[in-house]
Amino acid sequence: MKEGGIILSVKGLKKTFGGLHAIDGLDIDVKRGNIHGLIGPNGAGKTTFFNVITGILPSSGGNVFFESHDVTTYKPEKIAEMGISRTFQAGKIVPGMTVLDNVMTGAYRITKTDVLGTFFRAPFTISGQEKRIRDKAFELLSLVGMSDASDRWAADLVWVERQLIQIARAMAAEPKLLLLDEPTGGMGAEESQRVAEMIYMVRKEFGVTVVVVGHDMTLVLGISDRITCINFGKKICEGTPADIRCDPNVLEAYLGKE
Amino acid sequence: MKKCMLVIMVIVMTFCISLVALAGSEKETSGTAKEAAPVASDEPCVDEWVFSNLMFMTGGWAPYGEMIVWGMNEAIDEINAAGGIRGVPVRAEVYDTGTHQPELAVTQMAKVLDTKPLLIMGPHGSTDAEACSQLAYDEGVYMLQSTSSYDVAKKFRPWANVWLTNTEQFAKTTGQKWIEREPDIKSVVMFVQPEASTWYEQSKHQSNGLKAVGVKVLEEIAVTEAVDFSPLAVRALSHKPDGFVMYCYPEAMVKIVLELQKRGVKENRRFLFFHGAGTPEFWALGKGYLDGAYQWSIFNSQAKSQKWQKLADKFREDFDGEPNWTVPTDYDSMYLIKKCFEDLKITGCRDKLKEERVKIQKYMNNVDSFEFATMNIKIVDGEYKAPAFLYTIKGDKLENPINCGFEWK
Amino acid sequence: MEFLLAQIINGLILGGIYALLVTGFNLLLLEGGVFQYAYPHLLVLSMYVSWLVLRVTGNNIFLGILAAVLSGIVLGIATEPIFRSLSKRGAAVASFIVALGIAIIITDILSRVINKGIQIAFPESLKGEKALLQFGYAIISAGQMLTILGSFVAVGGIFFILFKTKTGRAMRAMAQVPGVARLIGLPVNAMSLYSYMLAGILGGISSVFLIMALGSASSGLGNTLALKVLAVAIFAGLGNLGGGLVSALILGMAESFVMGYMRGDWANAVAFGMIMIIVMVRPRGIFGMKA
Amino acid sequence: MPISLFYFLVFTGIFILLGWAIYIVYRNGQLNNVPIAAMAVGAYICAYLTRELHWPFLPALLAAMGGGAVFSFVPALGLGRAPGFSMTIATIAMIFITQTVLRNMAFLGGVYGFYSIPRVDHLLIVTYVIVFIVGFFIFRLERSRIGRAMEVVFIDTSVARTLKINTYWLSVWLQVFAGVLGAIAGVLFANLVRILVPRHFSLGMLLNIYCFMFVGGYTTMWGVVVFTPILWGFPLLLPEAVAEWKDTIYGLLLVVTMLLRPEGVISKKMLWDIKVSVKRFFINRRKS
Repeated sequence: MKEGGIILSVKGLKKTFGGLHAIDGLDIDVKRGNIHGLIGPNGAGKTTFFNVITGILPSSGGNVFFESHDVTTYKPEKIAEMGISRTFQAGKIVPGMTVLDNVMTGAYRITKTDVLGTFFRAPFTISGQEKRIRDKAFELLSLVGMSDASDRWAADLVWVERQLIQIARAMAAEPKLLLLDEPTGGMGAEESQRVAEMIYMVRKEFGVTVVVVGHDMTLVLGISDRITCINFGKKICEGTPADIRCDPNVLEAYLGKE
Repeated sequence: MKKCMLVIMVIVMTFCISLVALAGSEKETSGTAKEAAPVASDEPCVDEWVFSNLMFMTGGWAPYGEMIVWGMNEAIDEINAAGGIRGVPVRAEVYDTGTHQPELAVTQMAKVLDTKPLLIMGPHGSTDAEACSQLAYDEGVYMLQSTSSYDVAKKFRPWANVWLTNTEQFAKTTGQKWIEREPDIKSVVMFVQPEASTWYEQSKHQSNGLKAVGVKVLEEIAVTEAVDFSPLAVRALSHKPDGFVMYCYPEAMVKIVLELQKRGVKENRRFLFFHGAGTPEFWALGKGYLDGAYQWSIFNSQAKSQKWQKLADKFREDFDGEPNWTVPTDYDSMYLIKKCFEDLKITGCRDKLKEERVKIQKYMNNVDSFEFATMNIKIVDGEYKAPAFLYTIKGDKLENPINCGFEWK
Repeated sequence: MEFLLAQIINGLILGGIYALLVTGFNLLLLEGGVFQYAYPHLLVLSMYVSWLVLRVTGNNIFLGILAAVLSGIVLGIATEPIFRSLSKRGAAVASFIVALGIAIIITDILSRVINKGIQIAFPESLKGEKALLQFGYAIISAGQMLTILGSFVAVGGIFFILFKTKTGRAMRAMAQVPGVARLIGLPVNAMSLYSYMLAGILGGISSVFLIMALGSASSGLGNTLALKVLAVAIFAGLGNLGGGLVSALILGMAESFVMGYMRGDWANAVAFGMIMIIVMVRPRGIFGMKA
Repeated sequence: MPISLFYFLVFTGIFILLGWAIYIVYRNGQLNNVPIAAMAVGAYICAYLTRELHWPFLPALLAAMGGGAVFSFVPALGLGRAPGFSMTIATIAMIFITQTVLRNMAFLGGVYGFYSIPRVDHLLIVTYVIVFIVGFFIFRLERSRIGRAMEVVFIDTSVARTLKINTYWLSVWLQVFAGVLGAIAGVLFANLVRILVPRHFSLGMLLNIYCFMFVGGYTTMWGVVVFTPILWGFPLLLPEAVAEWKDTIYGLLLVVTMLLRPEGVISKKMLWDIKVSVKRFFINRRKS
């Protein structure tokens, strides 16, 4: 694995809804091992960008390369198989399950048994696999600081815990690229800090590449190696956090033209 | 937490109770047996004769079930007023088999068999009878299926009997009589509902009978449940037939007739209805439209017997309508049971159950002469012998019966 | 040729009936998020109420029609509290099951209580059986004509309310984004009641048309109609009002042609088989789902 | 053993199988009615093989299962992506089509029905052995990665797909499984009733099973197991005058359950709470 190579490359990506250009010719390169921030005001097309990359929405033009494969037309499950995991803005976890089971759902990618296998395989091969992913889920839970909560019912979790569980679930798939959609949306400063630390830790621990989306500037600027700022589906600027901080275009996008 | 436990407890309790109750449902036969041994061997052992009637009391056929049970209860009241059967009062228990619910019919039949009955009234209705007659057949219990169907009952002989006589013969002859009356009918279209085996079978016989006298059967149109029947009417007319023969449920029959009339079939004599017509809905929907049409039936609406007059008057009072073929069925069954029990000196004792069941079966399959409410009948080898009639509909009633076939004196 | 024309007209009439029912059904689905399987059953219940009133008043047609419409509205509004909590939760399946329960209860009661469960037939004066137009075997009776015209007017009225009035626009806004409707200060509860009332009015009027077009009713009619309505709605795409109208005509026509030209008892099998193929090829209906 | 208890128990077993068949697909977010049609197919295959060709029970059962699998596989390929309700209506078509085809098959008795089917010995034991085996399979399935995947699909399909869950094939597999369960139920039905008429396999049975499943609880396999005997059994215990209102009672139960406890009486959470409290109880006992 070559350090510093480009893992995700987006070339001239377009997505239109009716007449509306949600993404309009976007070029982004994400370096392996980086935390790449994606910022922009509300409605800038950040979530749509994720949806197109993960195949939930078909793109209207342009290409997406993942590890130099063209994955533009792949189906979501195929893209997930290649090693892209993501979280969702709205904390989409399964409420009718324990926290531990929720994390274990993420391990679908790294397990094998199919429906027939569930019936006819010898019990111990399955239980061995189950034990393996259970240990892994525990490990991830303790990493996100929720090892006490493993037996709790997911419906009872508060917002920040839901986001953490989502990250743990995404990591259970052992991805190469982790896409985080507004991981701190609707959180106070303290909670945001907790999540930010955790993202940092996950990268350090597993060496995964992270793309994090947020309109919360402080979080993204605090943890990212490199940042792209977009507005109306177009790239405004790109650079290190320091560059972004002083870029007049960014201020303009966020505050509007004087 | 406590709530959960409570729910669990309730569930477990209900389950246990239901199992226990079902296991204990092996009730005493035909009422309660007397403690002491009977003095004379042929005295009844029971305080009360209990007869189980398997009847469709829910679903689409519920109204007919209601009427048949009404007739049965009339007979029971009369019998009890006259001192019961062999001096012992009579009671009937009705078990609901639902309309077209085989699982319910079978379960109810099992329940009835657990009461160790001497004989069973029902199962009524061909779908239910098809589902559950096998049980009673295996157990060796006689079934008076009065309304099910000739063809279903035939499969379970000698343990089943039905008041619909040899439809094979009558479907043929009544159709031919119709042609005899209306010789200008050279071709017909038949409307057949293919779901019920009985009606389907009868339509086949009638079709053969018509072909035998040189009438062309242009098409047998399948009728299924639908909102609007005009497409079928148009389809029938496209063959330009002289006559129309109906073997489907009453609602559809009338609706098809109305559609045909609107499209220029002016003479009602061109219609022949099968004997399943003549239900209250048939008359309600067809009020005023059916004069002059033909219907064949084994039901003798013109019977003059005192019994029938009384019953019919009572029916008019209770139901606000003309009595139909469902009314006398179990009324007659009840009286036949009475006669059978009296002739055979049935005791209802537990130790004689098997032997008495066989005796009843043998008796019921060969009745030499018996006076039903509407006519005299006889039963030969399990086959019910009675006349069938071809009626003309007049003033929303069956009139001018023409006897087709079996004449018994 | 004559027969083809007759079957086309039969299909149109059948389609007209389905269109009426589907519009009410879709309205509830769109506004309340409720899968009202029992909608046709409620209509049949109104027919029965009308029949009872007719019997009591000695066939007073005016009162009979009034009873049908009023009972339609009352029944429509009466179901609102039952579905309100479900509709807030957005539990479509739960609402379907509740409606199924209601349907079972209505069918069971009709089959045994009113008129001892026997089919009811409406008086001649209300049916309008007389042929108004006739070309050979193709016939349109006065009742049917009124039904078709009336359905057009009624459905047109609903569309007018939905697309041209302020309330209607608010209702549609609510249907599209329920959360936002609350935020921008629309009286959500009142709107929901309003849509039930609208569906109720439509139901009441439809039950009158059903009386005219069919002339009779039975306890099983609700189930027969409900299956057809669901089929049409899914064929078109759930909640698609305009698509529902077109699909109702298509399916009415298809049914009429199957009954008219195919051998054996394939009518139901073919009609539902068509739905099956549509669901396979276009899972969201031919015109797309709106709900 | 009383005859009624025998029939009650075997029918309960059959309904549990059918309930599971519908449940297992519903866990995946789709309400599938193919099991009723598959039941007819299984019943007729088994009946024909045992009566006409004198096959023993076990091979006939396997053949029926195969028939059920093939029968449900073909529509499943098309219905894999169908939204929940669309599938409900589309699969009702399967019931009508199966009935119509069976009516037109003369060698299977057609409209007249298929009579005098031989019955397997010890039907009750056979039934419950089958129920137990199937229950074990479902139990295992639910606790495997597939079971967890089904939970995610039920909540949100797009989330499931980003977790590499192929929702289409999962649905197809589960539909085939449901078809096989339906066929097994059909085989038992054929052996129990011993007479098959096309009209027996109609929508009426479906309503019962919906009632058992949704009142019992659709989030766990135990809802069906606990509530089928109760709901099927209680009308048989009531006096006939009350039992006649069974349909109304079922309808009321459905409405009340959905309004008060939309997940059904037995929910997954409830089972979990019980498990936790039982565990706690034993830990406390050990401590003291």
